[in-house]
Amino acid sequence: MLQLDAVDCHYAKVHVLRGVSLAVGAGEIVSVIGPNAAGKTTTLRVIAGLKDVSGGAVRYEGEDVTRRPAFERVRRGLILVPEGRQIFPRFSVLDNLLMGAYQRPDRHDLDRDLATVYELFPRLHERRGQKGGSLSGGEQQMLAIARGLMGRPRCLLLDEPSLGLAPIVVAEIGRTIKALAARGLTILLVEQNAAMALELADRAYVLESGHVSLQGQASELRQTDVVKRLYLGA
Amino acid sequence: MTQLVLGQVLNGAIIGAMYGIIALGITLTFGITGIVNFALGEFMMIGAYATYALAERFGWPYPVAVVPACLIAAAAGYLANKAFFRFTRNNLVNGLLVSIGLISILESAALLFWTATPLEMHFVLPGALRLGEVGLPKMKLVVFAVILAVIVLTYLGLARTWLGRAAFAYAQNPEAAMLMGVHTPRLETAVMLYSTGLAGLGGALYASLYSLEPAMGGVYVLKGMEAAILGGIGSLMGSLWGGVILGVIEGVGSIFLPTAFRDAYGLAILVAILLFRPAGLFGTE
Amino acid sequence: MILRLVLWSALYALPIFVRSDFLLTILIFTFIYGMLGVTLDLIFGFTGQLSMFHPAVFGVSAYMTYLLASKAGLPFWLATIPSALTAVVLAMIVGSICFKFRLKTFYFAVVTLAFAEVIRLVVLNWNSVTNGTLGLVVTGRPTVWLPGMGVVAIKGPVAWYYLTLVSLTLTVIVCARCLSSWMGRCFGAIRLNEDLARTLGIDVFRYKLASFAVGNALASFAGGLYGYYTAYIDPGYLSINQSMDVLAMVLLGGQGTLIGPIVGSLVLTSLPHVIDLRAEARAILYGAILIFTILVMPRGIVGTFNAWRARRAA
Amino acid sequence: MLLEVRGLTKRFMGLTAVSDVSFTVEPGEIMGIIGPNGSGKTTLLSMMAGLLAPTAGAVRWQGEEIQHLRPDVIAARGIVKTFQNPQVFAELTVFDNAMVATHLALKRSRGARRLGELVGLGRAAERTLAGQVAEALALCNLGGATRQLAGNLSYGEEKMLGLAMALMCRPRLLLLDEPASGLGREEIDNLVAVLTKVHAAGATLCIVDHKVGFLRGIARRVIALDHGEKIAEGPPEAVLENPAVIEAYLGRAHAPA
Repeated sequence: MLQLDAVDCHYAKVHVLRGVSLAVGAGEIVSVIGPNAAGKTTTLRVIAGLKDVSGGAVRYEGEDVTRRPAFERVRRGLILVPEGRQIFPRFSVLDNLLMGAYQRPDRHDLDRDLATVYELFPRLHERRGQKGGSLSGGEQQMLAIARGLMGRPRCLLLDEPSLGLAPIVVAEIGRTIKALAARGLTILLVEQNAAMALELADRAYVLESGHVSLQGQASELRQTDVVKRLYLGA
Repeated sequence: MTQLVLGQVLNGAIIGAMYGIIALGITLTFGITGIVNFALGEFMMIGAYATYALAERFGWPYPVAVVPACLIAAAAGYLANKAFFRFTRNNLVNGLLVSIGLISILESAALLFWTATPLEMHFVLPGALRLGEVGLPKMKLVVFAVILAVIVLTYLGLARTWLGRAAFAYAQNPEAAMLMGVHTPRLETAVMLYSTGLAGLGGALYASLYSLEPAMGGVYVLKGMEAAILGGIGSLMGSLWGGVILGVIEGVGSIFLPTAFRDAYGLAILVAILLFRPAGLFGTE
Repeated sequence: MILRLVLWSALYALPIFVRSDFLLTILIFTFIYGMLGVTLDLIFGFTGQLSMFHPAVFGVSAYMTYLLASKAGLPFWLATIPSALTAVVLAMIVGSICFKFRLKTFYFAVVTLAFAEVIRLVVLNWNSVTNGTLGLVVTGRPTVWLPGMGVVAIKGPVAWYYLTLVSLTLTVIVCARCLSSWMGRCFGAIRLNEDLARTLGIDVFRYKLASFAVGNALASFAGGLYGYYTAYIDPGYLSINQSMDVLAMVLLGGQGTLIGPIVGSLVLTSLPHVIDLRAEARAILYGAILIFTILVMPRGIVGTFNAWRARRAA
Repeated sequence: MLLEVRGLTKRFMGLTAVSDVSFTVEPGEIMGIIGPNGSGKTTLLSMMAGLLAPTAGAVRWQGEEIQHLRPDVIAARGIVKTFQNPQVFAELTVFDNAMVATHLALKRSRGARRLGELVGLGRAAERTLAGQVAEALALCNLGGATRQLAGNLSYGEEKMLGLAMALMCRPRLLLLDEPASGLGREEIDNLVAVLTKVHAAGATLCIVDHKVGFLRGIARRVIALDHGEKIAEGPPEAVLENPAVIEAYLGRAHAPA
């Protein structure tokens, strides 16, 4: 469904991604874990079209989208939920959600989508009139995910959804991601919280200083010594 | 005395509405795209001279001349954006300096082309309405009504439509807006076209009331900037109210206090308001 | 360092080789505007506060220095002291208000501009003292005592050249002294991240005020000199255009450098004289150069040069 | 008692972020603060550092009320806060960043020496400070990056630089806002080592963080907040087993069996 072929990427002169290749099949949850500054967020930005590559290709649903602008990728259902809960702080929760459906041709009839999202996140329903900026960190993260869902994604990219959240919220987000996958959504999850990422994912990649150092079934990766030592803290 | 004050209030409100239309352009470009276009006064000048040329030289009826005048101003704005302004996003100082450069160029070009001699159009709509003891020229009322309508329509257009929602989203977080599928470069161009077109309209209306000089834009952009800050950057109705308040204070102030300090009264109020409401009267922080 | 010494020495030696009044005149204007540029850069380029207050201090000092000299009979040099003190007091008042209320960027620029406009209106309308729009014709000259020559009046391009060059040198030295000390480090910290500076124990208010006061006090001296050099003072000294011109010089030359504003001043003051064009065409050229610099060389001439040198060294 | 917080309350336009919170910090201890997102932890820390003015209540530092003082004055007294999202001077080198942070060392030196340094004559003092800066940077694992621009550091390095800068202020009480969030395994180990050293050198620490394991390892006492109110206080084990804390913060998955 989504495929990266030997992607290279630079920020100014710094070589951030060195020949990263990865693939996400339809209906899979795939995780990317790795230390800070390994290029995890950059990988997602490249896929979403926010960052240009300096080499390699991004393929989505069998088509080369490397040079397509970000908004066009969104229209094809390739939707990124960015790091750090980038919601619209001055919009109400409802307006944030509606904005998520901006690119859809059928955006004038969203009652059903809203109902689905509210069912998934009852807290957002309670707070639908509140300004996005006044929500707590956990609620903002849920709003960011919910807003992504309003765009009817076929492939959802999640960047560090557990960052800076209380344990109880992290657990809730984990449950949500599972529920979404159960409905057949394809998910690419980037996480520093390796325990959570490996528990949720079918397959996983370990990214270190800009290249893939390990990959495989999540259950197998959990057993390898390197991962245990470096990421799971056992 | 009452009549004098009332007359100044009404006159001030009309002048203030002109400030307001420039303020609206400033608020839109800065609030949504993060670009400071301090040269809006020059687009107003372009609109004014275009109206004059079409109406006086080619003999078009005034209402017919207004539309192409706005379009000409907007076209100039499109070029300025493509060539300069889009590189000054979120860089206040660069925007300011590019504006200064552009002011210098456009004003001098106007001087070369039209000379410094003030030009005056024939009366578009003579006559005045009497409101008790106060006489109000009909044309001023028309100008006020048009500006009011434009600002209210802009407000409704942005508050009630998907395009408006996209614009506000872009203003809050451009990258997140892009992730929602907003065609951001097109939105930016649209805002620039609209704001310079508005300035052109302001100029076209101005031409029907006052005489034209190449340097006319400078004053209006300053007042527009004051009005935008007074009302609160980003607030559309705030720009109208900011303009009207500024105009009325200047008008009424110069009855009771020396006229020479006319420009200072608005500034004093502006400073006072900024100190106590840093985001302006209608702004939110 | 060596390059800078060579440049300054060359400036001091120049009149020995060049006898062209035309060139000296351009350089005298360059030096006076250079003083304004350097002091504005202290406030804007180094401390990050976009001040529009410079022309007010420049103009007020021009008037005050002359009026004190002509009406109260003070010698030029004594007259500059109360002018500088007035500049400091004005800067303290305006600065305190702005910094107390934490006005930044856009808002700081507009409020300082507003104060400058109010002062301009006062100067414009205080006819009995300032003679309104007509302005004042400045008579008299500054005098200096030179070893072996006694007291001499400054007249003729060479004398003015040295007077303004020495003034500029002193201005640059004072600014450089400030910047190489802890004060300069704190200015930079405030420019780059005010909140962080505050939590590190830096008194942001006091340092901003210090930068604003020092910058304005030094700028006031440029005003006094300018009035005497051109022998004419009018309210145009306080106009917004003046503010924009100085800002343009700082940016063209390179903000955040001490030499940059002088280079910017040289380019923008010499340009109208070097190229023979009618006024309107000149203004168009001026605008075009400004836009070109901002978009193509955002770090200014000196900033770009420094970056190029650093790259070559690396 | 080093610091006492009494009845501290903060309201933002009708929203109560912190409500009547009281606790004390004893000299030389390491205290942790936990709580769900939006429970008012950062607000509480900001009020202690003078970055926000409380709506009601008092902060007493060694018996003296300080809640009305400016942040730079509070920092000068010895209370220094780090930021959740690392704040650095991006255009300065790592070394210069830490050098700026030695400002307080200068401020505390009185008299003629201080004047000398203000106008740039105290080269000797500058050298001493430079030595201390190098030491602090080495401690924070930034010894190899001193000449780099701070803007080019990775997130974890930026956080450590923030800590190094706070250390250069010679804090008596160090307030840390989520020092471990966003850090990887090894980086956290390093953080713990640095904090242990700083504590051994005499500083009192007050840490807000979500990484329960990290806090359990370092803090001797923890308070828990929910909706701006203090819901539990005591040794980490006790607080983490408190039903109210499990309900509001940890979730059942984390509850000890």
